[in-house]
Amino acid sequence: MSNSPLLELEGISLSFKGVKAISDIGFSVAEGEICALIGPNGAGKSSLLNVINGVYRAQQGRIRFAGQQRRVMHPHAAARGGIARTFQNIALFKGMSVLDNVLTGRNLKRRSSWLEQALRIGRAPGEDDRQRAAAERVIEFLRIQPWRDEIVGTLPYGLQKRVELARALAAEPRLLLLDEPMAGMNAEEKREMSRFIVEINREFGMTVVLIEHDIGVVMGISHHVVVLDYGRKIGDGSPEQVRRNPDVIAAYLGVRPAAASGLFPHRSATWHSFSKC
Amino acid sequence: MAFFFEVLIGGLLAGVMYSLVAIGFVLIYKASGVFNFAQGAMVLFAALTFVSLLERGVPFWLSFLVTLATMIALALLIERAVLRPLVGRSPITLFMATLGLAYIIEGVAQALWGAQVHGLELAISDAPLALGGLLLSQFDLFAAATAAALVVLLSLLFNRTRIGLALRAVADDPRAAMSVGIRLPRVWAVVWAVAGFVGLVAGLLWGARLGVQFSLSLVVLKALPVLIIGGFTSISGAIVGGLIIGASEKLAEVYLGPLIGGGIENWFPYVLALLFLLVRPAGLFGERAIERV
Amino acid sequence: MLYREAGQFSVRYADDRRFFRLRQDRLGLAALVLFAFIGVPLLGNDYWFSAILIPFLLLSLAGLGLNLLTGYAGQLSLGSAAFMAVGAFAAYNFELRVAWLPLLASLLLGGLVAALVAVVFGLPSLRIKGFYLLVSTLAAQFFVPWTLTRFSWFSNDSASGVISAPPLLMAGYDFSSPAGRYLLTLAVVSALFWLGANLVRSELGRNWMAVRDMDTAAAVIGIPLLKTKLLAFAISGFYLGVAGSLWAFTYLGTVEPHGFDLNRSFQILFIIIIGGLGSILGNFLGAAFIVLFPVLLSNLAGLLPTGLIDAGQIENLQKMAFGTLIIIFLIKEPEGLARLWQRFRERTRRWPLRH
Amino acid sequence: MHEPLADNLPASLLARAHQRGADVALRHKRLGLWQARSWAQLLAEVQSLATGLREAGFAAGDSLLIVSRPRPEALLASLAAQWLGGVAALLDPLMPDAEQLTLLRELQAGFVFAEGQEEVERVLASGHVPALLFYADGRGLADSGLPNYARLAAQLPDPALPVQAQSERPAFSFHRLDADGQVQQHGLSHAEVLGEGRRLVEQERLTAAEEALASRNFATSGQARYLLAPWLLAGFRMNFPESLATRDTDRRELGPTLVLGTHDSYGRLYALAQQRLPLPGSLLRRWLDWALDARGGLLRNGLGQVLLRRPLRDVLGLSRTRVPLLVGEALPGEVQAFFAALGVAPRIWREAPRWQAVRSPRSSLAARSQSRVQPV
Repeated sequence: MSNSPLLELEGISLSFKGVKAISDIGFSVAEGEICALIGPNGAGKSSLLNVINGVYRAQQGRIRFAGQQRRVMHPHAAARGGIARTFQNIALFKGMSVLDNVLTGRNLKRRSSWLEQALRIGRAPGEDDRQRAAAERVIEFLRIQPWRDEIVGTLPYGLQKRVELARALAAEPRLLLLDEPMAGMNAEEKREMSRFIVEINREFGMTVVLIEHDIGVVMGISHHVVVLDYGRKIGDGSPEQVRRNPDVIAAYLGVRPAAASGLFPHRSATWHSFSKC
Repeated sequence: MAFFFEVLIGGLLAGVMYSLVAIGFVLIYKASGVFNFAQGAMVLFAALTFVSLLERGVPFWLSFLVTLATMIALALLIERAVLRPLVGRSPITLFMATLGLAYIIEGVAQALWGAQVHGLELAISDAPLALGGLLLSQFDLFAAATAAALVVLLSLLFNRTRIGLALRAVADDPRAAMSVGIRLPRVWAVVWAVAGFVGLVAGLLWGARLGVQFSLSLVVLKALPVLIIGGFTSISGAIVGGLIIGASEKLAEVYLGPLIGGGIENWFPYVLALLFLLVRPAGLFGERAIERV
Repeated sequence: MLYREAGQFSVRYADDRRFFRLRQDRLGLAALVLFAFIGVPLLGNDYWFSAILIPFLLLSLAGLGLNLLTGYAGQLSLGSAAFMAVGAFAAYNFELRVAWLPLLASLLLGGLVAALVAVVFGLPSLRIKGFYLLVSTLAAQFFVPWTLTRFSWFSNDSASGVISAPPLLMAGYDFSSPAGRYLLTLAVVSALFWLGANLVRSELGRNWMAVRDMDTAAAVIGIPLLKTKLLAFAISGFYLGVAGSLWAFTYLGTVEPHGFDLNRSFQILFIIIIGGLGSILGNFLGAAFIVLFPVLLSNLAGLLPTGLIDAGQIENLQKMAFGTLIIIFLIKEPEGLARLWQRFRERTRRWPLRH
Repeated sequence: MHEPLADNLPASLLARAHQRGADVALRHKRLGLWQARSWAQLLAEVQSLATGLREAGFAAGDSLLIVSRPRPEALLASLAAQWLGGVAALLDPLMPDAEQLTLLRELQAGFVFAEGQEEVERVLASGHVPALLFYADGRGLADSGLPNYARLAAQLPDPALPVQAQSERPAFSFHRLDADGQVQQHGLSHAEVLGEGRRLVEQERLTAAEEALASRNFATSGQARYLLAPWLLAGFRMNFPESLATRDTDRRELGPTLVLGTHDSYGRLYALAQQRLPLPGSLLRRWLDWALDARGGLLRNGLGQVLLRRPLRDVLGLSRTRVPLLVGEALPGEVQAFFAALGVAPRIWREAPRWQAVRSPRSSLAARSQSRVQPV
C-alpha cells in the first residue's frame, strides 16, 4: 500500500432542499484496502458514494482522488479517473444481454471511432476482439458464462447483482464503489459474493469502498470501517477499533430516543449480529 | 401604445382558450401520469357530438347532457380498455397508447358524424367591445369568464370533495394512496371523465370560434407548449402558460411577422417553450423531482 | 426445424460478430437479397414497383432512422417528417445548384444536411427528457415546412414550394423507369441497412441502449451522454434525410413541404411501434404492414356491394384500425412484430422441445 | 495408421504429433470460444509438464492423483505423469465430500493435481500435505504459495526426456470406498487401455475426423479405454465444454460425432428431453410419440423424420453423432428405444473394473520406493 491515500474526503456536506443528508464528513481510503461504510438506513451512506463519483454534488467539501483535488466530482471524470460502482437498486441496462452490459463497462477503453466500427474498418475489428476477450475474462472470473447471452432483465436478482459487479470490474477501475452488494441475498449467495470481493481486492489490488448492513460480513472482509449516523461520521478505524468505539455502540444499541421510536427498525436486528462479532 | 395593449389583451384572451385544453391534460397527467395526446381528439369528439345533436334538433341542454354522458362513457371505456392493461408501463408507452387512442376517437367521430365543417352558434356576439379605450372581443371575454368558472369549479371539486382528496393523494404518491385504500382505477375513471367535461367545454368554445371540424383535434398541439411553460402538474400553471403563449404568439405575429414572414404562430410557441425548457426544465409551476439512485 | 445447428460453433470472436451466427440464416439472407435485386425486377410490374415496393423500402429506411433514435437511443421524436423534408430539399438544391455533383453524392449530402438540422433540434436533449423532448422535435416539425415554404429559394421559386426530381442518371444509366427507381432505392436502402445493423451492434449502439435503459448509470460508467445523444440525432437525421430525398426523387417525383407533415411523422412512429422498437427487422415488418394494410382494407371494401362504404369511411376505418392496433401492440406485444418473429424463430430452433 | 511402436499412451501422443502435428487435437470452450490446440502443441505442453513434474521429484512408478472435473489440464497432466512412467490416479470430484476426504486421507498421495480452490482446500483438509500440489484454476489461490499448472506447463521442455512408460505397467488407477468404507482400487495398464481402444477404433471405424465431447469425468476406466485411447490412436478431436452447467448447449454447438456415455448420462439426456417435450396428452405429444414409434410405414418414416426426429436429434446435439457408445450397464428399455428411434441407438461396450481391496491404502500412492500399484 502506498503512503498517500487513494481517496480523501474533506468536510463534505450535502443537503436536499435544505434537508441535510451529510454534514461535514471526512475520511480517507488507502490504496488497496477494503473500506466499509456502515450505519443505519438514512445515515447518508449511499449519498456519500454518490458524492464520491459525482452523481450528487456536495455543497461543501473537497474530494481528493489519486492525487487530484476537486471541489466536486463529475460522473464522467470519475469514470475516467478509474472509479467504478454498483448501485443499491441495480442499475443495469435491462434490455441488453449480459455480455453487452459487461462490454459497456469497457467503453472508456475504446480507441476506434464509431465510424470505423460501423464500417468495420481500421482499428475496429482488432479492438472488438480485445474488448470481447477482456469482457469474457470478467465473465469467467464471476462465473456467469452460462448466462452470457441472456437478457439481463430476465435474470434472478442475485445474478443481476453479479452482472452489475462484472460491468464495474470490466472498466478495470482503481476504486470500486459497491452499494449494498449483498442486499437481498441468501447466506450462500452472500458468502460467494464476499469471496468475489475479497478476490477482486487481492488479485487485482483493487481498492474497494462498500456499503453493507450485514455486520458479520463487514467485519470479516474489510480492513477499514467508517460508521455514519444521521449524516455524521461517528467512527473510523479498523474493524477492531470500531467495534470498541462507544459512540458506535451507542448508535447501534439505540441509546438515543430517536432510535427507540422505531424509525430505524433494523437497528435492533443489527445489534444482534454486531455484538456477536 | 393602445394597439400594443389591444394585441396583448387579445392574445391573453386567446391564451385562455389554450389553457382550457391544457387543463384537461394537467388533470390526467396528475392523476395517472399519462401525457394524453388524445385530449385534442376528445375535444373534437365532444364538439362534433354536441353540434350533430344540435343539428338534429335536440335542444341545447339535452345535447349538452347527452354529450357529457357520452364523454363519461368514453372515459370509463378508456380506463378499462387502455389504462388498466398498461398499468406500470413507461410514460412513453402510455403516451404512444394515447396516440393510438387519438386515432381511434378521430376515426369514430368522423365516421359517425362526417367530416364536413359544422357551424356552431353559441349566441354570443363576436362584435368588438370598447372597454376603456381598447377594443376587445366579446367572445374572448366570454371564453375567459368560462375558463375562470371552470377553474373555480375544478378547485371546488378537488378541494371540497372526497374524490378530489383521493385525486390529490394519488397525484402525490400513487403507491401510498393505494395503500390507504384509494382505488386507482376509480380515480382514473373520474379524472378522465372530468377531462372529458373540460374537453366538451373547450370544444364548444373552440368550435364556436373555428367551426366544428377536424382541425379541432390539432389544438392539442397548441396545448403542449402551454404545458411545458406552465408545468405538467399545475392547473394554475396551465392558465398562466396559456396566457403567456397566447400573448407572445399574438405579439410575435404582429411585430415579428412582418419581418420574417407570416404564419409563424405554428412554430413560435414551440420555440418559446424550448427556451423556457432550457432555463427551467420543470416549467414555471412544475416540481422538479430529485433523481434518486 | 430447418436448421441443423450442431457443428456450427465459434472459434473466433469474428464468428460471433456476423449478423447471423447460423449458416442457414446467412444463406437465407443472401437468397433474399439476390431475389430482391434480380428476381423482383424480372417479375414485378410497374404498379408493384411504384405503389408498393418503393414506398415500402423508403418507409423501412425512415423507420430505421427513427428507430435508431427512439428504439435504440430512447429519444422520442415526432419530427421525422421534418428531417425527411430537409433531406429532400437539400438534395434537390445540391442537384440543382452544383451541376457536376453525381446523383448519389447529392442524396448523401442531403442526408448530411438533415443530420446537421437534427443535431440542432437534438441539442436540448441533454437537458430535457422523455416527452419534454417532443417539444423540440415538434418545433422542428412545424418550423421546417414553414421555412421551406416561406423562403422560395429552397424550391427554386416554384409555386407553393413544390420541387420536382431531377433526371435519375447515374454512370450513364437512366434509372427513371419504375424498375430502375426500384433498383436505385433498393441499393441505397440495402447499404444503409447494412450500416445500421453494424452500428447498433457496435460500441455506439450499446451506448445508445445504455442511455435508453438508464442514463444515470450510463454516465457513471463513462458514456458521454451529450455525444451519444447527438450522434443518435445526427445519424437518425441522416437516415431520414436520405429517405426523404429518395421519397422525392424515386417515389413521388414531385413533393411539397406539406407532404412531410406531422401525419408522416406519426406514420413513421407507428411503423416502429408495430414493427418493433429496437429492432432492425422490425422496420421492414412495420413498413410492410403500413403499406399493405390500407391496400388490403380497400380491396376488402371493394368486395362489398358498392355504395355500402364510401372512400371517406374507408379512411376513417383505417384510422380506427391503426389506433386499435397500436394499443393492442402496446398492451400485448410492446416489442412489435419483430418480437413475434423472434419468438417463432426461437421456438423452431428448440423444436420439438418446449424450452 | 496404428504405429506398431506406440505401445503406451505417451508414445501414441508422440506418434500423433509427428504424424499430424498441425491438426487440431483438442478444443476447450473458454472465454466464449472453442479454443483449439494442435497435436504438436499438446506434445510440447505434456513434455513441459513432465519436465516440471520430474523437477518436483516425480519419477517412474509414482502416482499423480488427479482431483478435477474434465478439463484439458487434467488430461495433459495425466499424460505427463505417464510420460515419466508414472500412474494417473483419478478421483471422481463429484463423489460426496466425506467420501473424497476419506479417500484423500487414506491415499496420502505424494503428487496431486487439484482443479481449483475448492479441490485444493479439500486436499489440504485431509490433513496430508503432498510433496507437490498444483492447480489449474488460480482463483482465490494467488497467495496460497502453491505452484499452478500454467507455471509447470511453461517450463522449458527437456527434449531429451524419454518416454518412460512401459506397456505392461499401469497407466491409470481408480479408487473408491466399498460399502464397508474400505478403499478399493483398480488399475489399467497401457497395453490394456490401448488394446481396448484399438478394438473400438477398428470395430467402429473411428477416423481422425471424429469430434468427441468429454463432458463426463475421467474417473472411470471406460472413459480411459474408449475415449482417451481411441483419441490417441485415431487422432481425432477431443472437446471440452465450458462448464458442467453448459454442457448441453455446448454439445449442441459442437455436434459430436462420437458420444461416450453411461447409463446415467444417457438417462439424464432422456429425462431432459422428456421434461421439455410437449406435455403428455397434448396433441403435439401424441403426434410425436407416433413419429417416434419404431414401427415403420412410409408416412411415419418420412414425415416423422423430417418434422420431428431430425430436429429433436439436433436439439439434443446428436445430429452429427455417428458413434453413440454406452459404457457399462445397459439402458432401460424405453431409454434405449428413444435413442434408437432417433437413429442413435447406443452400442454397449464392456466396462469390467476389477475392484480390489487395498490392504494398506496409505502406501498405495504415498511415495516412491514403497510398494506400488500392482501391474494388472
